[in-house]
Amino acid sequence: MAEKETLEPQPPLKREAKDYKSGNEPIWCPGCGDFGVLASLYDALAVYNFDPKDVVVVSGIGCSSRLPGFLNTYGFHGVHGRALPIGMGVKLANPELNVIVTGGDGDGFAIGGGHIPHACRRNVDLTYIVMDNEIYGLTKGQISPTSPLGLDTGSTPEGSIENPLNPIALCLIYGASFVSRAYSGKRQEMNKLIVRAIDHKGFSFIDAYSPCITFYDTYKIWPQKIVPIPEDHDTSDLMAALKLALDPEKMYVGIFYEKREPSLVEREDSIRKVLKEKIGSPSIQSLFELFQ
Amino acid sequence: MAEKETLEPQPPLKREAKDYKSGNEPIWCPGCGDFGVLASLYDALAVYNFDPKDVVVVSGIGCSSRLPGFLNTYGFHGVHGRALPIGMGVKLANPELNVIVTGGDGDGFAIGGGHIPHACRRNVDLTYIVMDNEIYGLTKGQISPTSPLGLDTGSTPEGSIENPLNPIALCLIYGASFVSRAYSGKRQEMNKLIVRAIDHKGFSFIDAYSPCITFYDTYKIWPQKIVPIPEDHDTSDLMAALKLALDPEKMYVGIFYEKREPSLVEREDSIRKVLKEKIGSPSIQSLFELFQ
Amino acid sequence: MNGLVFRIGGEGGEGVISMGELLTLACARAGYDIYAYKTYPAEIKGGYAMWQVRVKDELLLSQGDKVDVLICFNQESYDRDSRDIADNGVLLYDIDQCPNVKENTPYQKYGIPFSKLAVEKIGSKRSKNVLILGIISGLFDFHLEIMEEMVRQKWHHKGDTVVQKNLDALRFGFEYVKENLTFSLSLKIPKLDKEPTMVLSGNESICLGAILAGLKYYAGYPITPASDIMEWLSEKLPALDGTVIQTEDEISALASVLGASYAGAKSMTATSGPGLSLMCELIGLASMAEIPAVIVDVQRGGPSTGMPTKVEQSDLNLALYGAHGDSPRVVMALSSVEDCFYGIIRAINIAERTQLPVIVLSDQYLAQRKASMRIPDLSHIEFETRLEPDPAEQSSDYKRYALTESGISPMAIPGKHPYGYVATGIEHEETAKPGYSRKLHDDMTNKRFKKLKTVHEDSNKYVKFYGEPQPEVGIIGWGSSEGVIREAVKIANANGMKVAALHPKIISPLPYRSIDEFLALTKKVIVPEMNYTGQFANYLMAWHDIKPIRLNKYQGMPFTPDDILAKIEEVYGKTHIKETHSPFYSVPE
Amino acid sequence: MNGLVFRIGGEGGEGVISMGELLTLACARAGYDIYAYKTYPAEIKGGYAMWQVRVKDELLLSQGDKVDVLICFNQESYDRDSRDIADNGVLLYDIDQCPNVKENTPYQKYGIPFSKLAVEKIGSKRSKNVLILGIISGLFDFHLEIMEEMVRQKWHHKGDTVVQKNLDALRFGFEYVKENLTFSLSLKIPKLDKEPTMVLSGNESICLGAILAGLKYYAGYPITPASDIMEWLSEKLPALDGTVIQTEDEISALASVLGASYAGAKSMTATSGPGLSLMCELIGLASMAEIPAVIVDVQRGGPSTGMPTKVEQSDLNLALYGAHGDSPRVVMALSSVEDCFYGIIRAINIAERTQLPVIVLSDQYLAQRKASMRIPDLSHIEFETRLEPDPAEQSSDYKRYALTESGISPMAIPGKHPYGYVATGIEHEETAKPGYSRKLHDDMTNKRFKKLKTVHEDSNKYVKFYGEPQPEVGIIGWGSSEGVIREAVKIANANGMKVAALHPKIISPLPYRSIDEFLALTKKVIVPEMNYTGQFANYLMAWHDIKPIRLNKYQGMPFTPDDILAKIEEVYGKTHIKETHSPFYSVPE
Ligand SMILES: Cc1ncc(C[n+]2csc(CCOP(=O)(O)OP(=O)(O)O)c2C)c(N)n1
Ligand SMILES: Cc1ncc(C[n+]2csc(CCOP(=O)(O)OP(=O)(O)O)c2C)c(N)n1
Ligand code: SF4
Ligand code: SF4
Ligand SMILES: [Mg+2]
Ligand SMILES: [Mg+2]
Repeated sequence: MAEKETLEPQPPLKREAKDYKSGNEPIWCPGCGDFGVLASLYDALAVYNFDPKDVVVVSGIGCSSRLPGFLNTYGFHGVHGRALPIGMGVKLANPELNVIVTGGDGDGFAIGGGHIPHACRRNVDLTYIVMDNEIYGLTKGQISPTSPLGLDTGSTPEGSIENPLNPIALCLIYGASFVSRAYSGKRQEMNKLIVRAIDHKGFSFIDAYSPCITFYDTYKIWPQKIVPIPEDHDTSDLMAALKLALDPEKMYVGIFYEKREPSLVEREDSIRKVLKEKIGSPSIQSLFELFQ
Repeated sequence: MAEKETLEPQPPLKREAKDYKSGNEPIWCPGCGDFGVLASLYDALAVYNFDPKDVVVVSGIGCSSRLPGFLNTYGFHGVHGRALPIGMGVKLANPELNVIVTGGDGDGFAIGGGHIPHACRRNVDLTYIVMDNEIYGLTKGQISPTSPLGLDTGSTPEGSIENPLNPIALCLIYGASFVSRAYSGKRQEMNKLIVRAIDHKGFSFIDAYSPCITFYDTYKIWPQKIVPIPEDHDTSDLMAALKLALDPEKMYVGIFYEKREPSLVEREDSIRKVLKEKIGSPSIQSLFELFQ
Repeated sequence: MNGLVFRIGGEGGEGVISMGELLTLACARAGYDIYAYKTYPAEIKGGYAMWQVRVKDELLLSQGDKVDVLICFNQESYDRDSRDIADNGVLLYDIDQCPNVKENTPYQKYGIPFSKLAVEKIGSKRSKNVLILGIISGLFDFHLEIMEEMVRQKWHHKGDTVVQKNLDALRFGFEYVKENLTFSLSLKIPKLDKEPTMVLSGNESICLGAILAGLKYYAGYPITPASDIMEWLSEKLPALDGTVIQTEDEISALASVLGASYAGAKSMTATSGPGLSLMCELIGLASMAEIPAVIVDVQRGGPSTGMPTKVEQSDLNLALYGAHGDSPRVVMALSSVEDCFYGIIRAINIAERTQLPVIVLSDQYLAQRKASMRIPDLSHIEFETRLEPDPAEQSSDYKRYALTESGISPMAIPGKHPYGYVATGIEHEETAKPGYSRKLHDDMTNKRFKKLKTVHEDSNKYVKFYGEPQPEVGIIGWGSSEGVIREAVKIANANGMKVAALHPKIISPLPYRSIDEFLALTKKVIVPEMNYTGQFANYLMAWHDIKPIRLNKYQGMPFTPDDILAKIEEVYGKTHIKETHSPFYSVPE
Repeated sequence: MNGLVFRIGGEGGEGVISMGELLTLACARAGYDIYAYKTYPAEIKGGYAMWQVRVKDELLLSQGDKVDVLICFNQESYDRDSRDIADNGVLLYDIDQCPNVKENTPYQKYGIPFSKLAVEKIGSKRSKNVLILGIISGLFDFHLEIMEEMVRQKWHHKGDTVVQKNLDALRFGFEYVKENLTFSLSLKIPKLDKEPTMVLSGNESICLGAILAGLKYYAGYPITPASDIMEWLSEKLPALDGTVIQTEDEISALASVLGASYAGAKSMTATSGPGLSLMCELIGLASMAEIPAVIVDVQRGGPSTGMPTKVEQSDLNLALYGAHGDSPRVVMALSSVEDCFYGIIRAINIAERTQLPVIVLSDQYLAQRKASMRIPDLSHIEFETRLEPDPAEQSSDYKRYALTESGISPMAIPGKHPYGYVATGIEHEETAKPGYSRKLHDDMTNKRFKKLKTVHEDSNKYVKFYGEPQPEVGIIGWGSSEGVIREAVKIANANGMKVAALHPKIISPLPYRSIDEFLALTKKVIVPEMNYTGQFANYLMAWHDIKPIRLNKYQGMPFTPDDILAKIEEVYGKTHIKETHSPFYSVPE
């Protein structure tokens, strides 16, 4: 990654959080959890002192997906549900770039839910931050795949009849190499986690709890359930991580799981190497000869 | 379900396996594992003695997805990856029908991978049988999401660089209420499992190992790894089921997990009840009055 | 009374919309025809929101051009809207929120401290809207008892105290006018004695019609401006033994609709452009497997995410051609709130009859505006169901895709008929067995398209003609601009211009006969549409000997009668028809 | 030599195709022009497979009409193919596999126990194909050394024993003819002394051209008949520091292509109809966010899953109109194996230049047939790259969507230019900030379409004219029928009929000027296309004063020169142009 020499986060050299702000004011409702995520992200970028030109923030569609517009880095505000494959393309085309993919729970787990398994198992080198408010914000309050059973919304006037998905457990099972959760109400912790996630080589996932104050105000429910992952949790133990993720009462925040495996970029590189050893870097002449 | 009075499978009354055959001969390669799945399915239908008119077999596109054509029941051979939502529509429109959804690993876990989580968490009342050969058969041998790392295929001449998905673990985490695996090489067992799966109220999943003899012949590899789930396994224990599913060496067959929860049809019914209590069965006149 | 246009502008979330709705319903209850629409920000909270309602004692065809009464909640509203006030109109504005108001204006104006009054006199900022309703009642001598009744109904579920507070606010506003304003506007709104009408939006009208036509399965994915169809249906359809489900995406929605329809239920989904784009593959499946399905597309500004809360008519191409292969479908365009009701019934009928996908185009403007509509006379509505195998001739060689005279083959229903068959998107024989022989594909393609023939009859039936029987200038429009065009034609006729308009409701297959007849009357034909490339004009050019005079508006706003009139006058004054061969890489003229 | 058509028919998996490929390459190496194609079953294993190759000492334009030499492996092949044998042709058939062969035939025939000979004389059934190649060499005095060289190359990696076995089979077949057959066919295949050519398929030609044009990122999802583009590239592109990835579906493929292109890489995907249907939403995104992207659609029989291994030209509508909203794109149609090479380079150039999605239509017939092609002269090929911000004027107010004269705005590349901006599918200001004002949408829509202007120039450049300069009958074709049409025109001209053909390579924007010029020559214009609705004819009707004489073939098979000639003769004989206003619900004439 450009401008990031070691795996250890560097102390801020020059840039501060404000140096990553764009001229556009966030258009979120006052009190929206997404403000916290954005602020934490500013801070994290400052920790690495990334040159804004080397960062690409990709998103889908939703309130949360408007986030790239509030940064002065590069951004790609695509269509609903396709942020991960877009991010993969960006990274593969230029592995020097630092790619962060963001979006909402609807964007990620409903319409985009078919892409997460593959981003995880390919270990695509990017950080995926889902701003999870357990509701569709932008379309004014319908159930999302993380909405709790029974939730009364615009599309479920008598309460949702679908069991919610568990994003942490999902990514663990998909083979993600870094799986974590944070709460936008705790900015310090979230910031630290984003820093760690960016540091991770390969695919890192953050389930970022981020309340929608307008359509499903969880500010009062969640803090009671949110607890840090116990210090003695072994982040290399998949079963232990699953156990924490599946806890019926508590909403754990912190790093559930982490492993070092070759990333997609590394594996693509090794394919290139193998192939070059086999056929060299074929000249156009030699390609023509294949057909003679 | 029509013609199925009790939850216990009934002894065959009248119909036999051959009574579910259509006039079309399967077009699979000789030795294809899908023959075994089809035969097991014939048998299972005969166990319940379903009237063919009350059974709908839905599929996507792929070698395996040609299966409905070989039955004399109703069938829906849709497009690639959409068999589950089609099946859901069939069931919700007429809950009396027995709906079986089939297809391949590519159909189910690649292009259709976004639909499985939701079929599971909604507990849609149908049986989903994935004929898993860890390869794309119909398109002549490219990697599928279950292909092992390193597999050399048409699209990965230097070996696949993607970690495979684990269908059993996936469905467990998605909240499926019946999760199982069978091997087409063991028809008796597969047949029994299909019978159990059909009996299950809600969503039942069968990862049906079914070798592609032409593009990825696993007849020699798999049988060495396939072992039945230990008798003492507690099928109500999710963590235990996950452990079996994630075993790096063995490929367990049998029922991993089973639970009784309200199915989608049951929950839709309860919504109807609640709503009727609230507003009655609105007459068209009363609907007009809403706007006056 | 010659009609009044009210507009309320302010910050989204301030109650602009709900106040507009109350005012609209009150006028309808007083016996008036109403025509209302709103715009609201794509931004999540805040941003400019607006409600406009036109009120008249005869049938209204458009939102009108000028505003008679503008109510500004804030400066932004004033800045945007005040230029639209009629010379003899009135401006009411919150004097504390609008610091910059022009001094000399042709219209009357009153600065009133709406918010302050609400807080000080009623004790709640929230009662501002009802207070303003009171002011309006006072200004126009509007029947306070109607307003009171509505307030009671609206806040009934919140308990007596809330109801009383709002009644107080209403009355305070009413009295305030009498005491403080010297109002010279002579317009009064007396109560009319007309049969009761409904006031509803285009989306609501679709819901109502669909339920009436026997809709039993609805699946959808939220998207502006179609979401409220799902929301409305989810409160009603289950009580009628139907199913409403929010799926994980639009692909799943349409897939499940096809499954449900295959299983015998009348089924539908609704979406907007991005969702329709995603549905293309399944539209082709419906076409090939011959499964009835209704897909409502509430168009918004495109392309891509575009302008989600703005109107545009730019999904016509996609509706006509979206799917690979030659895949027959029917395309309809809804033209008014009333047409939403009858149109969706027609769509469900045609889908059932032809076993084809029917794409029904609405748009943001039509979906969200409100209009009054007579209570439908149910005895005049026909409901069709699909052709099923004749139970009398239970033979063993049932052929799902039998080659029949009309192309329509009896469709067996699982659980009902003793014929298993496999619905399939692969080319197939009559029995549904896959097959690829040359003759087979030829025969089956012909069969699938033949089914459109019966729809062509409907197409020529559901086309409206307005204006001079022997026009010198013609207009062919489509979709939600019907009323606006009709009003423009009326004014033009009144001004002595020989103008007529044709408005087809079924866009594909086109009413070829009716259009040719119309073109025989005049070759000077204006084609107004809210898009850039002139999708409808291009389509007409392919099938008719026409050089359309294009009128394209692509600004996220609907046409006004003035827009159309200006073009009519321009064309009418001309002797030569403008050359309109406009390769679409250039700006349409 | 006047040209020979060979056809080999048998069961899929028996080696029909690989034998055909060897024969084809051998003829090309001997200096002949070749034109080969195959059909194979959609069924997984078994079913009828066929290879046909035409061989000639001058440029070939089509697969020909009649078969000179038919080789039948089994009865099914005989039943299907024998009717196509030319009167003075030859039939070679496996006497043990074809029990029912007609007695009296105008052509010569030889029953040879292919399989038995292979087993008994060579000791392996598998060597049957090479044995037959030997027979052919013997029959036509074809240079055995070329065959031998090919056999060595092909089985080289399997070791000497295998090579030797095949050489034995070859020689055995060669000798067998000399000893056993009294062969009266006078056709000989001498070796020509021409510059070496390549023999490749349409799909291979696309791969080669794309690599040359600088392709760096390819993502795709397997689908017949496009999969081998991905397979071929995955063996080469990584060695050239590019990336090939098989994604989880077509949506993901195009999404990642847009990501890669945004990040600066020339990027492409290839698919067939069902995949293109799924990509519509993202095509709109590319259009709105102005991201270069090349999408190859190898068309097959539709709609829906249709006929995956058969040819059809029925995705034109989708390519032109697939996406909601007014979303500009470029549509090209490849017309020959050689054109696949130059066409894909052109597509990548245009995508880069205009920052638009470019949809390139090929089809199953073109993708999978093989043809010879001269080695390209690289010095004559131009390669374009996108406009980037001028590094000299590093100002802080970079505007990604600047309103420029041409509509094209400099595109900053992440990591390269110091300008962060957000590519977006929402309507936006010049700075890329979301915006919805009336004027903005107006301006930006105009901008996006203006970019097509430069392509219109290309469009008029890349259009071919064949035949009589003053034709009485014209033909306008598109896509892979170019050669067939050209051959038909040639024959017609030779027979004294004044016929000419126009063949545009860029379909949207159309070469309006060239077409109008052509229409000025004659109004009797045949539009042959392999689809039902006449998608190209309809499209021409919208933009030109033309009443196309439709020639639609929708049987999963390509046109033959005879098909076209028959229509030419029909039209040529007529004085009045047939009325072709054919509403598309009826069968096209
Ligand atoms: C294809 C498509 N379907 C639907 C929509 C409408 N839509 C926009 S955002 C959204 C969901 C928003 O929910 P989420 O992703 O959780 O984001 P949030 O607003 O809650 O942050 C939907 C359904 C769309 N833009 N595109
Ligand atoms: C939208 C779309 N994309 C691609 C294809 C091509 N296709 C047909 S089957 C298939 C995958 C087959 O693999 P799998 O589902 O595992 O089934 P199998 O043949 O192995 O039984 C693909 C990619 C298609 N039919 N539709
Ligand atoms: S609607 Fe909810 S998610 Fe959207 S900005 Fe407001 S609070 Fe945030
Ligand atoms: S290709 Fe493979 S999966 Fe397909 S029929 Fe043959 S053996 Fe079975
Ligand atoms: Mg959300
Ligand atoms: Mg498979």
